[in-house]
Formats: sequence, structure tokens, C-alpha cells
Amino acid sequence: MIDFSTAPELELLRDTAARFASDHLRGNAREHESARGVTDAAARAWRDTGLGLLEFPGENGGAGLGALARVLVNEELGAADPGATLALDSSATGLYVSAIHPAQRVVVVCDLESRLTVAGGRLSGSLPWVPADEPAVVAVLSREGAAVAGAPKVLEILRGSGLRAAGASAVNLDGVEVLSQWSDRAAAATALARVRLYTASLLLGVMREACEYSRAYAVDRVVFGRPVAHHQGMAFMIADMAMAVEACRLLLHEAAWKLDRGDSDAAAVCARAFVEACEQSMFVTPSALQLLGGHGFMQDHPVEKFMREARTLSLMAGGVDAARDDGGAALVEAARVEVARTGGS
Amino acid sequence: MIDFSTAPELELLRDTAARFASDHLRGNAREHESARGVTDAAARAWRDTGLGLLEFPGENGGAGLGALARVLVNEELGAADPGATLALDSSATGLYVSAIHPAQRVVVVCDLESRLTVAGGRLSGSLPWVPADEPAVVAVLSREGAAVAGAPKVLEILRGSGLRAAGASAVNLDGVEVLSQWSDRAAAATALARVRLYTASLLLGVMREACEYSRAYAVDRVVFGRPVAHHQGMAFMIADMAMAVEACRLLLHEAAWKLDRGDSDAAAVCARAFVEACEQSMFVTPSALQLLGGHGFMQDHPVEKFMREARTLSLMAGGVDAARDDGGAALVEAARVEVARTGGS
Amino acid sequence: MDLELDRQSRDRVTMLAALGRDTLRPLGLEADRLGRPIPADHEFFASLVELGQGRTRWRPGHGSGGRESGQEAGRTGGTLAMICAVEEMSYWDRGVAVAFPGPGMGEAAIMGMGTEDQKQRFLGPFVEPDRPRWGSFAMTEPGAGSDTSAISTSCRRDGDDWILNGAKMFIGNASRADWIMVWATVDRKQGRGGHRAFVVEKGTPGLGNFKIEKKMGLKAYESTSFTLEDCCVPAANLLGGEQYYQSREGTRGALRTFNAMRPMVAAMAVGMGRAAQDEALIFARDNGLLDRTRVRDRFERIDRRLAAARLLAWKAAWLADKQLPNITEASMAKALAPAVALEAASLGMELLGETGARGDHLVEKLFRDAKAMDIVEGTGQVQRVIIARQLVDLPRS
Amino acid sequence: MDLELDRQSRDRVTMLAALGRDTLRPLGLEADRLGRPIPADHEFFASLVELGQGRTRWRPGHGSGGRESGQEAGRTGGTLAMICAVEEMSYWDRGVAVAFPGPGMGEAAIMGMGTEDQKQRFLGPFVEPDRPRWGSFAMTEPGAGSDTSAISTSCRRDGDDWILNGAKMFIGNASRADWIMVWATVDRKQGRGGHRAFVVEKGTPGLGNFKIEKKMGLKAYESTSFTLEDCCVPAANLLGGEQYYQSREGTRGALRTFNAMRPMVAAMAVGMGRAAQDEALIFARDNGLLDRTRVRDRFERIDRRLAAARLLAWKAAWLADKQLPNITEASMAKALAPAVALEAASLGMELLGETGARGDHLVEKLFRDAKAMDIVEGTGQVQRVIIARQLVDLPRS
Repeated sequence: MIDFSTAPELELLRDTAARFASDHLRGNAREHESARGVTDAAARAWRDTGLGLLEFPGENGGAGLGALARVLVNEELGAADPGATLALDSSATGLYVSAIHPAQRVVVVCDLESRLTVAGGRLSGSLPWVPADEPAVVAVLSREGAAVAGAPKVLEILRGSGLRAAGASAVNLDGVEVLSQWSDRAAAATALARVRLYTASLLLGVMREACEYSRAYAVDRVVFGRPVAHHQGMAFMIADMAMAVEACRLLLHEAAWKLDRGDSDAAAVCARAFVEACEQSMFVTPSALQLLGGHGFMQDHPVEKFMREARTLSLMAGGVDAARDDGGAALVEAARVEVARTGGS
Repeated sequence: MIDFSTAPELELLRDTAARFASDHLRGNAREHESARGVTDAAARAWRDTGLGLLEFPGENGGAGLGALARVLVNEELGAADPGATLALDSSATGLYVSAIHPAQRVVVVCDLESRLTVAGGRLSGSLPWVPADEPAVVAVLSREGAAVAGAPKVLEILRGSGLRAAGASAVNLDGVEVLSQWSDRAAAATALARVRLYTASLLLGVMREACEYSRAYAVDRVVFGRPVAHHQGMAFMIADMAMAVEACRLLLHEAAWKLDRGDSDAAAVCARAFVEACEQSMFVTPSALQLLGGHGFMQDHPVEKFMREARTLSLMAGGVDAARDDGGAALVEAARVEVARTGGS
Repeated sequence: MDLELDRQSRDRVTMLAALGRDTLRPLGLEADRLGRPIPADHEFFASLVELGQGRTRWRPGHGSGGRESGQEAGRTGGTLAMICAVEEMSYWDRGVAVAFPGPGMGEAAIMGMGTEDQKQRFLGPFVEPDRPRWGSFAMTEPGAGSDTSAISTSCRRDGDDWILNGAKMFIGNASRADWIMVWATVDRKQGRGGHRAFVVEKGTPGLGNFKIEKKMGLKAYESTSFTLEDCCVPAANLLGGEQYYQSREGTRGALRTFNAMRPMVAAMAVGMGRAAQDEALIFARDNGLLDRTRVRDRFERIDRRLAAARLLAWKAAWLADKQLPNITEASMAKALAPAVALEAASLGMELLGETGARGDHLVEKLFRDAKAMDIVEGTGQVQRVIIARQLVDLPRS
Repeated sequence: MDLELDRQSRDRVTMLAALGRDTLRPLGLEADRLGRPIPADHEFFASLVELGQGRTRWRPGHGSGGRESGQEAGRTGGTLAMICAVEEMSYWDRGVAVAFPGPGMGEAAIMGMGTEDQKQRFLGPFVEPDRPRWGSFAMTEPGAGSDTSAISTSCRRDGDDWILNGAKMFIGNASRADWIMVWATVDRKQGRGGHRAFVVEKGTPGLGNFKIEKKMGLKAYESTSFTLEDCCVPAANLLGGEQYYQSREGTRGALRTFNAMRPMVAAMAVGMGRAAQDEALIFARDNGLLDRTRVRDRFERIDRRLAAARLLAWKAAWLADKQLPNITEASMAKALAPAVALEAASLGMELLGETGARGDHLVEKLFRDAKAMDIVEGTGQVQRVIIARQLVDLPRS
């Protein structure tokens, strides 16, 4: 029975996330950006919410909740500051690995083109960028499985393009010890789907905030004798932006719902949602900047940051083209067998 | 020295084409469409213009002119009726083959994926569609060269999607005698460039007419208290349509100019212009229909026809993807050698 | 959150899929080839009536206001079920689906605004129809499409009658209908406040000049223009009676139906887009094109956009069923789905190449059918205006 | 028809390419890394002056009106040459190009509107500059960007002086300039008719509160806000003198420059887009990505759109040089090129992947630089309004 309502316990979680985001992230976004990390107060408050343990099983102190819960929470956090979110909760990008202590700074790397190798219990290879200054743990997710390794060698601290509040560095993993490892293509596909979904939900948050901020500006700001938003050309753009956000949200919720049910097409649907979020974010955030005109280009407003965050987030989770491949492959494989030529759902 | 002006002799040709199009094609477009061909009067008037011989050398009674002349003429003809243009002058699609008598009904087939074969002086293979009811001659252009063959067997007379004034049939070429043949990859590439350019210039004409017709309608028609065109959202669409047409025109003129000069990148630039025309025509013509609202969907106005013509023209000349391949390959090959990292032109 | 259809809807979709495969699609292709609507006396319509189609949702004898509101809720409660059905029918052939006998879009207005007597007279024959019967809904005019406030068909009271004058255009099933719900105005300056709806019965003197219009696509049903020349309609046929309009409810009934209609039209577009996608996939498979990155990427895009459009339509319908405001969502669905349907058909054409140019492939027909969906029930531009009113309080121009 | 640059332009481009490779690009990257404008006393500027850069096109001693119009024509005759030069400079670094010493955008206004005395006083020092000197042009305000008619900086006559009050924002090179051409209004209600241009010299009391703004990109030059608080400017600094404005020519001078400026900004965007394309191509080549259809298709698209944007800019400039109306073409070029430049940079980022996320690659810088081009000299939306005025006589709102 089709139902778009959100369960009360999930509403509660979302409200908690929204409150935390307002109290500790949104107002400090520029500060966190230049500090390359979050304030201690924010980190403490985050731990107090318990949201980092959302998907950990009850016996590990978690809430045992699913992807939909995380998607709802991540939209709120992403709307306030996706970089700070990564700094607080790297596992928010989705790879649930029981070997990781939730307080450790983890970076999740989707290594879909086998740039890294594991041999003799040690990693080798390097990464041009990870969203942390000094990761304690690197979780490498490949098509075949996952390997969790210790702290890599930091080659260079980077400025980063977006997500600066997370920090940024280039790292070398040669000889870094693998702490735990598993091989399971199906599980790896699901883990990848989760990373895509969680990254996309941060993107959704950024898009939503970009829409809302620029909409409010366009309603206030008068140009050529009326509010920016009341010039129909601008109004259409605002409508298209809102449409893009709502379409992304629905695709993400559908994907999360399928993932939580364990549907066989869940991974493909997660890939699809990620592609949509990446594409639309490159329409929505530059449009938001455009609505602010010259002001949008200035750091006095957060809109230029939205555009950078969106561009960087959409490079993560193995990149949009790999997701396009996965979504397209599933579609085409199904067509090879049979085109259904029917029905509803 | 950069100069966008049109030489007086070319202006004259263009005016001749425009006059012919107004006198014999535009007003009869629906009649030609249902008759699957042009009136005898139109055919006679066309021969009188001599425009069909534009590129034939002087000694063959032609004007010895180049691609730019043809592009200018085709824009005018395409604006009035691209289907009728093909019926009048199949060689307008560009393959200059001296074996063909200008009065014969020729169809030019770009066989870029080798669906047809030549052996023992005879063709084999079939074509799902050619834009003629009973072609007298089939000129097959491949990557390697060209073969001109006699009348194919007509398997089926088709309604056609667009270009109905040209007629439409499915044909079988098995055993059809090859009348003349040449092999020369470079010459074949140039001939293909020419076909693309000429097809694109018909498309340009369609787009221009779609813009102009819908613009005039939108200025006249009042909705919600003012002309359609004075609602800013619509005005922006009209501006974008005009921009698309002007951009296409400039790319086409550049390509023709390069082809006439024999520049080494002329074929790639022709491919580029063709891709742009195909892409933009699928923005411009549906937008024109949209500007007319329900009226656009009705055959009382020519706009639904513009959309069909554009869709069909952009399937010709070997298709847009092959052109995309050729344009992209040229770009990438150049990059393999060296990225220039400089300069103007 | 749940995105699975209920059993009943799924069964209905399965039934419609069988009907669609066997009948709707072949009939739609035939009408397209012949370039004319399916005749009203085609046996297909008779067979539909035998199958129980073409009936009204109205049930006689539920006279009290309370029962009626309950029924009203029941009706809107069916928006989701309805859009699943229309998506499936449109998947097979949207033109044929529109040609289905039944009271049509006027039904909701009669149920919402009509007097008991009017319901009995105009919907009664559709309860257990003896033969295929059509009702028709006539708002659009040559000079008034999306801007319904601009209709100029006039009505003036003349004793026990009303005299109507004007012209209507793009009206579905008008020439074959038992009655046409004609929207007219007592005073153009009043905009929608001046609107009146009349049930004009077949054969009423002054109703005439029916002309079946020639369309780009969707040929299976008739879009018709007609005129009203001193057309004399009994006062009893003024929908809801005069007091209805004095209570300023005049247009709200109509607007309410539009709110359910937009997700419906979106769902139709989704169905058409899916059909284009599926037929293009079959072509690609049969021609060995599925391994090409470009081809795959295009299908991925179409599939993704269609999924988004469907979810938007579902959500708008779900909100309607919950009696929650759905203006924004309904317009978003309506703005997005037709654009995606056209893109699906257009990319399908590109894939088919010369096969598409033949003019006899379903994808080609869908290319001609799809554009209409961005126009009916308010153009994509009108939807954006509606959305912007919600988002930024865009003033009416 | 001819699309080949003349010899002189090609030589100039070659010279600028050398300068760009050796100096502009490294300096631009450095300024971006440091997050601050190149200091006014940087030796680069001095070296530019030694190379003959930073000069005015004005030549002293051409006093007669006739000679001047000729010179004016000569100046506009150089639009094409100019856009080729700015495209090349922007290819290497648009931010550094804007930081170049010279009289800047005010030069054209002084040449077009200024009195002989004003030309001598304000352009004279730029004829053979002894050191890097800047002029600055200040129209934009916190509350007036694309809508220049809305500027609220006020000016009122006070004896031999004018008193200016207001705030300016996003003003290039303002804090280092010898003078700033400040646009003010005698009466906001008069719109552009009330505008007056003043050459406000460095150190004028009341001119202050310079604040270098923090931008997303284009950090090599200073964008500055400042205020005018009872700033007292001699009447001799009112551009053109009072009679100029009484002849209702007030704003036409400024508008004329905008007509040449739009193709210039388009050319800058083309240069930036090409730089993004080339750097992405190099990355793709070095990382073995050139064989992928998707990668190739994206480059094909970028290349094609950039070619169209460049041709539009060229045509608009050519028309200007022919003294033919170029309003539509200039706006088309300006509307298209920045969107393409951003797309090129954004697709470049996608190709680079994590390398783009580092924040130290030129493509990433261009991604942050490019968006500004869709805002300066009238946003893309303003350009569409201008085009629509030409095409459908869109009324001013």
C-alpha cells in the first residue's frame, strides 16, 4: 500500500539531526571550514545525539536502524555542513564495518578501479585526496569486498575544493597494515550502494539549503522594481530547482526503502539516486549562486560554498560514472532477459 | 581578417532560394506532404532557378560554387520545406557524383556501419527507409568511398515520420548494378562532411522557421492578460531558441568556409556543426510547439511538422552519434599528440 | 514509507496490461495509421461496456449530504489507484484510453457540484450503460487554453433557459457524447467568478459545426471543435443550479478536479515514456546495441527520470488521497513527466535511426503523441507559475 | 566570410601566450593559493609597464571634435582585436588580466564623454606611465548589480563641488587606483537619466572604508567595497561637465561601452572554458581516459559549445567594429559563453575526480572562477531580457 509518510520514530531522529545541525553546524560553517574541523563542543554534542550509532546493532549501543533513517538524518546534516558532517562521522558515508570504533576518524574509499592492492596483510597504493587531515583508519571498499587498514602516511595537507571542514590530505598506503578484511561481491555491492546513498543524501541536504537560501534572498531582494523572485524567468528557475530537490529526495527515499527491504534491485536503484543527486546538484547550486548575483560569488554568503560542496561530494563514492555504469548495466541486463512490457511497480 | 559578411553573389543566390521557397514551397507544404512529392510547377520553377547545379563545375552547366553557397541556399529551402527540397534536389544532401544526372531522383545513403556490400559490380543489402517513393539512383557513401547504383527494389511504400513530401520507402538493393564507384578514404570523409553540412543546413532552416513562426504567434496571442511572448518565462525561451539558431548558423558557416578552403580539420568541424544542429533542433522545434500550446499540436499550424522534420533530418547523414564519434575522435587525436595550450584561432 | 502497490491495484494493472496488449495498442496503432479516431460504433467500445467499463463511479440513491461527502472522500481516496490504472493504459495507448466510453472529466464536476436531479439525469445512464456512452468536458476555446479564466463563450438567462454563444476547441469525444459539459461566462470581466457550467445535451439546437481536428498524434480519440449559436439550454441543466454560483463556490469544484487531474496526466506521460523506453530497449537488444556505453547511458537517464516522475505523481496522488494540499507536488509531476516522456521517445527515435523515420514504429508514434502531454491540463509553464506561487508568492499577472 | 585572424592579432596572441604561460598563470595560481590579490607593488606590474602595458589608447593633442570621432571609430574598430587578446589572457588567467594596470573600464567613458581637460588629467598619466597606475570603474552597489538604474549613491551640487554619499561594492582595483569613476544619481526616481559620473581621485576626503572582498575565485585582482561619506568632488571632475547631461546623452556613453563589453566578457569566458578543456584533456591523456566514449563525448560537447560561443563573440565584435547594431549578438555571446565555461570546468572536475577535490588543480580553480562570468556585465537573465526586447519587444518591467 503506497505510503509516503515518515514513521514517527524517524521523524524524531530527523528532528534531532535538524536541531543539532542548527545549534552546532550551520552558524559555524565558515569557522569549521577555516579550522579544517569541528569545534570540540560540536563533537561532544554530536556524540550526545547518538546519531552516529544509528545503524549499529542494539547490542553495540546502536539503534539498529536502516538506510532510510540515515538518509533522513544526512539530509539535515548536509544542509548545514557536509564537510563538518564527514569530520564528525565518517561512517556516515555508509560503510558499516564492525572493526571500526565510532570515535575514530575513518575515511571510506571506494576503490572501484583497483588503484589499491592488498598483499600479505598490507595495502599498497596512494590516494590523491581523502577528506581528512590525518585519518586514523582507511576503509577501502572494492568491487570484491572491503579492507580496513590503519593510519596511512600523509603526503601532503591539501586545501581541498569543497568539504574543507573535513580536512583534506593526499595519503600513501604502502605497507599500511590491514586490520580486517572481507570478500563478498554481493555484500560489497550493498556496501557501495550504501555509500552512494549516504553521499547522495548529503548532496540532497546541500541542494535543499541552496534552494532555500537563494529563494529567501530572491524574495527579499528587489531588482528592476520588484523582488528577484517575482521576475517570471527567475521564478521558473526557482520552481525548477525545487522540482529537482523533490525528485532527488523521492528517488533517495525509494532507494533507501528498497535497501532496507533487501530488494534485489536495491543496489541499482541506489546508483540511480546517486546519479540524479550528482547531476541535479550541478544545476541547483550554480543556480542558487546565480539568484544572488554578485553576492553569490562572495564568501559573505554560503552559496559559493554550496556549489563547492556539491561539486566535491559528487566526486565521492567512486564517482558518478561508475554509478551510471551500475545503474545502466542493471537496466540493460534486465532487458537482455526480457523487457517486461507491463505494469505498475 | 575576420569578416562575417556574405559576398554579394552569395546574397543573390540566397535571395533566389528564398524567393523560390516563398513562391513554391512554403504555401504548398501540406499539399506536398500529402502528395508525397512536389507539384510539377514547383519542379519546373526549381529547374529554372539553376540552384540544383550550384556546385557542378561550369563546364557541366553548374555555377562551380562551394559549400557555403549551398548552406545559404539550404537554410532558405529547409525553412520552407525540407521534404520538398529532397524531392526536388536529392543532391542537395551533398554527395557530388558526376555520374548522376541532376534530374534523376537520387537518394544518398550514408552507410557508415557497412550494412550494404558491393561484390561483382552489384550491391547487396536493404534499407529500412529512404526518403523517396521510387528512387532512380542510390548513391551509397561509406567510410571507404562511394558507389552509385541504379534503382533498388521498393519493398514497401511508407508513410514516413517527417519529410513526407519527399516520399518514403523501404528498399532492397540485392543485385542492383553499380554504375560507378570510387575508393578514397579522404574523399569519402569530405563527401560525408558535405552531406552532414547540407543536412544540417536544412535543419537550420527548419529551426529558423520554427522560431520565427512561434515568435510571431507568441507576440500576437494574448494569455493571462498579455502577449504570450511578454511573460518573461516565455520570453526567455524565445531568447534561448534564437540563440540556438544563431549559434548553429555560425558553426555551419564556419564549417562551410573551412570545407571550401580545404582545411585539414574541415571534416571534423562539419561533424561538429551537424551534431549541434541535431541537438538544438530537438530543443527548438518542441519549444516552438510549446509556444503555440494546443494549437501547436494541430495540423492547422506548421509547427508539429517542424518537429517531425527536425527529428527525421537529424536521423540522416549517418546519424548524430557517428558525427559525435568523428568530432570527438579528431579532438582526442589532436590531444594525444599535443594539447596546444594557446591561441586565438 | 511503502512504495508497493496494494493487491487490488496490482490486479487491476495486470488486467489492464492484458487488455492493453491485446486491444489498446493494436487499436491505437491502427487509428494512427488510418489517421482518424476509432469510430463510436466500433465493437471495441461495446466490448468494453460488456466488461463493465464506461461506468460512472456515482451510485444512485445516496441522497444525503453526509453520505455524499463520504462518497466524495472515497472518490478522491482512489487517486492513487486511478493513476496506476491510467499509467498502465497510457503505456499501451493513451489515445485509446481517452476514447474509452464513460462520463469523462465532467463526472467529477457533476458529483461535486450537481444537484441530485442532475446526477440522476446525466450520470444515471452511466450506472449500467446499455451501450457505449460518452460524456464530454468543454472548457478550452480557440482563444483560451491554459488560461481558462479567458473563456469567452457567453451565457445569458432568458426565462427558463440559458442562451449560449461561443466556440470550443480541442474537446475530447464531443461529437459522440450524450452531453457536453460546456463552461461559459456571464461576464468575462469577472474571470473565473463569472463561469457557469452547463450540461448541453446532444442534439440541442444551436450546438453544431462539429469538426474533428487533425492532430500530430493521439489520433485514436476525437478532439473536436464545435460552436454554440444561440444554443438554448434549460435552466435545469445549469450545473448545481444558480444558488451554487451565488455561494462563490463556482469554480472551486473545477479547480478541485484539476488537482487530481495533474498527477493523472503525469502518470499518463510516465506510461508513454515507459512504453518508448521498453520499445527502444527491445530494438536495441535485437540490434545488438546494448553494449554501447552511450546507449546504456541514455537508457539509464530515461529510466531515472521516469522513476522520478512516477514518484512525484504517486506522491501528489497520495497527498490527494490523504486530503492534504498537493498543489506543488501535482504541478511538479505534471511539469516533469511530459518532458521526460518526450525525451524518451526522442532518444528512442535516435536509437532507431532510419527505422524511426519509416513512420510505422511505436516509438515514432509516441514521439508524436508525447508532446501533447506538456500542454493539456496546463502547460509546463503554467505548472511553473503554480509552483512559484507556492514557493515565492509569485503575483498573478 | 573569413574567420582567420589578421597577422597583427595573431602576433599579439602569440606574445600574450608567452606572457600568459610564463607569468599570468603562475601568478594566478599563486594568488589563488594565498587567497589574496596580487599586491599593487608586485614586480610583475612594474615589468608590465616596462613592456608597454597599462597604457591608455588615448593620444593627447587631438583636440578637434572631428579628429576625436575618428579616433573613437578607431577605438571601436579594435573590438575584435581586443576580444582576441582578452580571450588569450583569460585563457592563462582572467583574474590576473583584470589586475593589469591601466585606466580600465573608465577609459572608454572618459574618451567618449570627457572634456579635453579631463582626458588630459585622468588619461594623461597613462600615456607613458612612470609606474603601474590603475583607474577604476564603480557602478555596482550592494543594492544595485545588474539593475544599474537602481544605484543610490547620491550626488548634489554644493558651490564648486559635488557632495557624494553612498557605498560601492565589487569594484575592481578600487583601493589601488589613482582615481575611481564613481556613478551616482541626482535623483533615483529619474533612473538612468539621473546618473552622473565623477572621477574621484585617490585620497579624496570622504572616500574610504576600502574592504577587499573574499570571493569564491578570481582572487588575483581586488574586488573592493568602499564608501563615500560627504565625499567632496570638484565640479571639474564631473565627467563631461554639466552640459553633457543636459543634452540627455547622460547614459548613452556608458551603454555604448557595454555593447563592446559584453563580447569582451564572453571572450574571457571562452578563454577560461578553453583552459579548462585543455587541462582536462591533458589529465585525460595522462591517465589513459581518452579512449572512453563518455569522455570523448563530453569533450566533443565542450569543444562544440565553446566554438559556438567564440563565434558569437566574434560576430558581435565584428558588428561593433562595423558600427552596426550588435545588441542581440552581444547578449547572446554573453549569455552563452559563461554557461559553457562553467560546464567545461565542471566536467573537467568530474574527469579529475579526487584530483579535482584536492583544490590545487587549475581545473578546480577555473570551476571557482567561471561562475562570476555569468554575473558580471549583466547576468545571463539580464541578457535574455535584452534579447527578448529585440525579438518580441518585451516591455521594461
